[in-house]
Amino acid sequence: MPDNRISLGQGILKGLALTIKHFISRPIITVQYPEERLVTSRRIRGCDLVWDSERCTACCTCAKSCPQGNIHIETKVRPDNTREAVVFEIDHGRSMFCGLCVESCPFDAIHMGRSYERATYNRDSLVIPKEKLVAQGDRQPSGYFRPQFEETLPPQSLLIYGGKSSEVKTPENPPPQSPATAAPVSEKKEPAEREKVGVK
Amino acid sequence: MAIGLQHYIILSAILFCIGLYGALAKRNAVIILMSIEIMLNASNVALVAFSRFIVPDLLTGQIFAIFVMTVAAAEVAVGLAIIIALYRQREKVDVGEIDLMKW
Amino acid sequence: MQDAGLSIAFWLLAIASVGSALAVVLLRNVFRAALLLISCFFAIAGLFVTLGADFLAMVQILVYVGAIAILLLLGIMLTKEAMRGSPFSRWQVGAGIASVLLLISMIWVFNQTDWPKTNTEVALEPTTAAIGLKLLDMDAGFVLPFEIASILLLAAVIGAIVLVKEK
Amino acid sequence: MDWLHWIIYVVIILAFVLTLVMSFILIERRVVGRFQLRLGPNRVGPQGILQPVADAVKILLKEDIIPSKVDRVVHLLAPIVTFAPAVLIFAVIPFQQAGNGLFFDLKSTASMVDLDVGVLFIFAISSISVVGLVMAGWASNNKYALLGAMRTIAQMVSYEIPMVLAVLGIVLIAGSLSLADIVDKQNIPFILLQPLGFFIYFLGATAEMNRSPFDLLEAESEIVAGVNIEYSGMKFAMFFLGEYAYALAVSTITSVLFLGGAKFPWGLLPQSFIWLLVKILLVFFVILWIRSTLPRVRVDQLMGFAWKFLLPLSLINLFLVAAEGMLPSGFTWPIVALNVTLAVALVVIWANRFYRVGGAKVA
Repeated sequence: MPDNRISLGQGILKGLALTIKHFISRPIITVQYPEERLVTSRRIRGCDLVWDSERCTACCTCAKSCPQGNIHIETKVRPDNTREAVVFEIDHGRSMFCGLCVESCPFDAIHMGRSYERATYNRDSLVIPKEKLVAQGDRQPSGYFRPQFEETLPPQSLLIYGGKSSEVKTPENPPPQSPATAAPVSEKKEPAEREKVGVK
Repeated sequence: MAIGLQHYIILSAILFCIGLYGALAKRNAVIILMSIEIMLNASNVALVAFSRFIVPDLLTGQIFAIFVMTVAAAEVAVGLAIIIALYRQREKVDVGEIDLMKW
Repeated sequence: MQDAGLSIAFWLLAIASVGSALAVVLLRNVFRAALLLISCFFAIAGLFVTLGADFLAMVQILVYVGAIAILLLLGIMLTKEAMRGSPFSRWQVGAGIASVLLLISMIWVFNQTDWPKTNTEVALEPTTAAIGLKLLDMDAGFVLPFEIASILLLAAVIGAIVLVKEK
Repeated sequence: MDWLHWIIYVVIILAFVLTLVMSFILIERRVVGRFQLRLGPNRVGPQGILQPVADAVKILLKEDIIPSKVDRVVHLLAPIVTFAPAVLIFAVIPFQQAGNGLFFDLKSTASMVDLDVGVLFIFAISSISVVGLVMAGWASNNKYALLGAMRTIAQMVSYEIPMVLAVLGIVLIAGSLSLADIVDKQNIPFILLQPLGFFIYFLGATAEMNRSPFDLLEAESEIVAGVNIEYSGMKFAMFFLGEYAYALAVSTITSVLFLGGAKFPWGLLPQSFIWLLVKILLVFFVILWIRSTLPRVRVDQLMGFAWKFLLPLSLINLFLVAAEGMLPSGFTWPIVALNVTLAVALVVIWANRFYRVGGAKVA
């Protein structure tokens, strides 16, 4: 049996009122991409892996842990019996950004990046040699598995909260990576509290 | 030569005969309906022409034409309904094979 | 000038209507036949305009093109008959001869008849109001046919629904 | 001088239609974008005003594909048959009445021809566009196109009846089929005298021009794109422009018939074509508003809505108008109040009835 209280037209009027309210009073949430950018999550597994040559002992743990075999390392022994990576290449084109290399590094020498723009004109430029892997300019490490960086990164801006910001455009300079700030892996634990969604 | 009543009624006669030929010589029921429409239109032309050239102030012919259009609309509605009902039964609209009345 | 324009219009429309009517009858492609039927209706609407029947011309387009032709097209689409083309029946030749004979006799009769004096000098006036008044005039009008026509339409609607309704 | 009149109006109408159609495309995208909290196209030129030009250039440069086994002549004619009637309608639109205007005075009404059967002309001509769509659907040799064409036929034939009946109310009040007369008679906009008629006409017109929520003809999720599925390049552009030209035509007709055309309401300001333009844009905005609010009607609800909801209401409306015509003149405002009340009451009551008897379900 149909509901006796039903009154057609009311729902349509409500809908019309809602849409006109959106039309008049809601802010536009479109991001004008090349000019405006959103701040990514602090823990983003971005596409530019960052490598710290000073902390790296060329143990090749990252290369071994990579499921795709994207990391290519050639090492040489220094006179003081430590190792040095002569060749350290990461093929971003094949990476699936699982972050296993970052998690496996015993010396916190490799980090996920924060960039998400990986379009290039040819595939060769997706293979990044070690000179370009170090943190510089907008290549900065993300907070993924590295809580020590997470503190220093700007909070994420989200569309749904009207967090589009015109002031946060280019990422800040990478935080200093002194060995003192980097905690040993064994002591590291997940932050107890989930980070609040950044609201401007 | 000025266009007069003769022209219109002869045109009407030509159209009527074309429609008649179509109605008699075709087997597709839809085409036959179309031919009947042509015949009705031809009669309309004649009616309006008579109205214009013989009794211009009475408009009788035009009113007749309106009634013809009414009848044509009713005829098409019922005719198409019959055609579609037949098509549902026989999968064909060929008037040569519509022999329901033949025992 | 006016006469010349009317003559040109008449001949063009006459050729268009007769040509498309012939095409309706002769074409094998049912869909194109229906489209040419529409052009025939248009030409006849144009003929009504040359006869000073502006209301009737518009009603012609509205009823014939907008409703009847569209219904015929729908009929063609609903029955897959267009695939079979539009064949002639056994009586093709007989029908042709009968039609031509009828045409000849009609033209002969038209030429023989002494039509009443025609006066084409009457000014063209808008016919809408006149037709409306005439249709519903209680004394000398067409009220009864008008009402009968509405009953006819109602009967046609109900008849069509009953015929097509699936059990 | 007669020829000059025709040429001037052909130019005016073509310029009017084409510029407004182009800007309608942009307005629709921007406004609907705003409704959806987006920006819409804003890259080409300032505020994206050159976007339609860019679209046109793009679509003109596209490859013109004619699928195999199509009925070539019909296939190529279909876009023209669809587009042309939309422009033809503007031949009878009065852009400004005779008399004092805001900027200039006119000796006669500014329309190409002031037909005595203008309203009939509009409906007769706009019913032709169905033929074009059917031609496209049939000739494309595609089942989705055919389905779209069948839906179009059913939809347009059904919705034309309540639409014409609703406009008959206007014709009864104005006592004329000529659009210039109808505008002349509108001392108050007819939407106030005929709210129910406006409601029915507007819904019917929305269905006639295949706009959402009645855009079943091109329901992307069901029949891909309907009749224009096989069309590309310029032919598709004709369909696209035709759709917007119909939106423009419907907005214009609504403005002329119900909103007083080129007149300013109550004659507070001198009449001018600018008011007509403003009204056209207003009506188009309402169309977009409805489009961005309502989801698409289901195909089995569509016919029931026309025959069981709009048609009875339009008959009641016609009866009411005829009854009110018997009243002595001078009761304008009581009649307005009565009509608005009756319209709301009838719509609500009939909607309830409609829902009770099984809604829009067709057997």
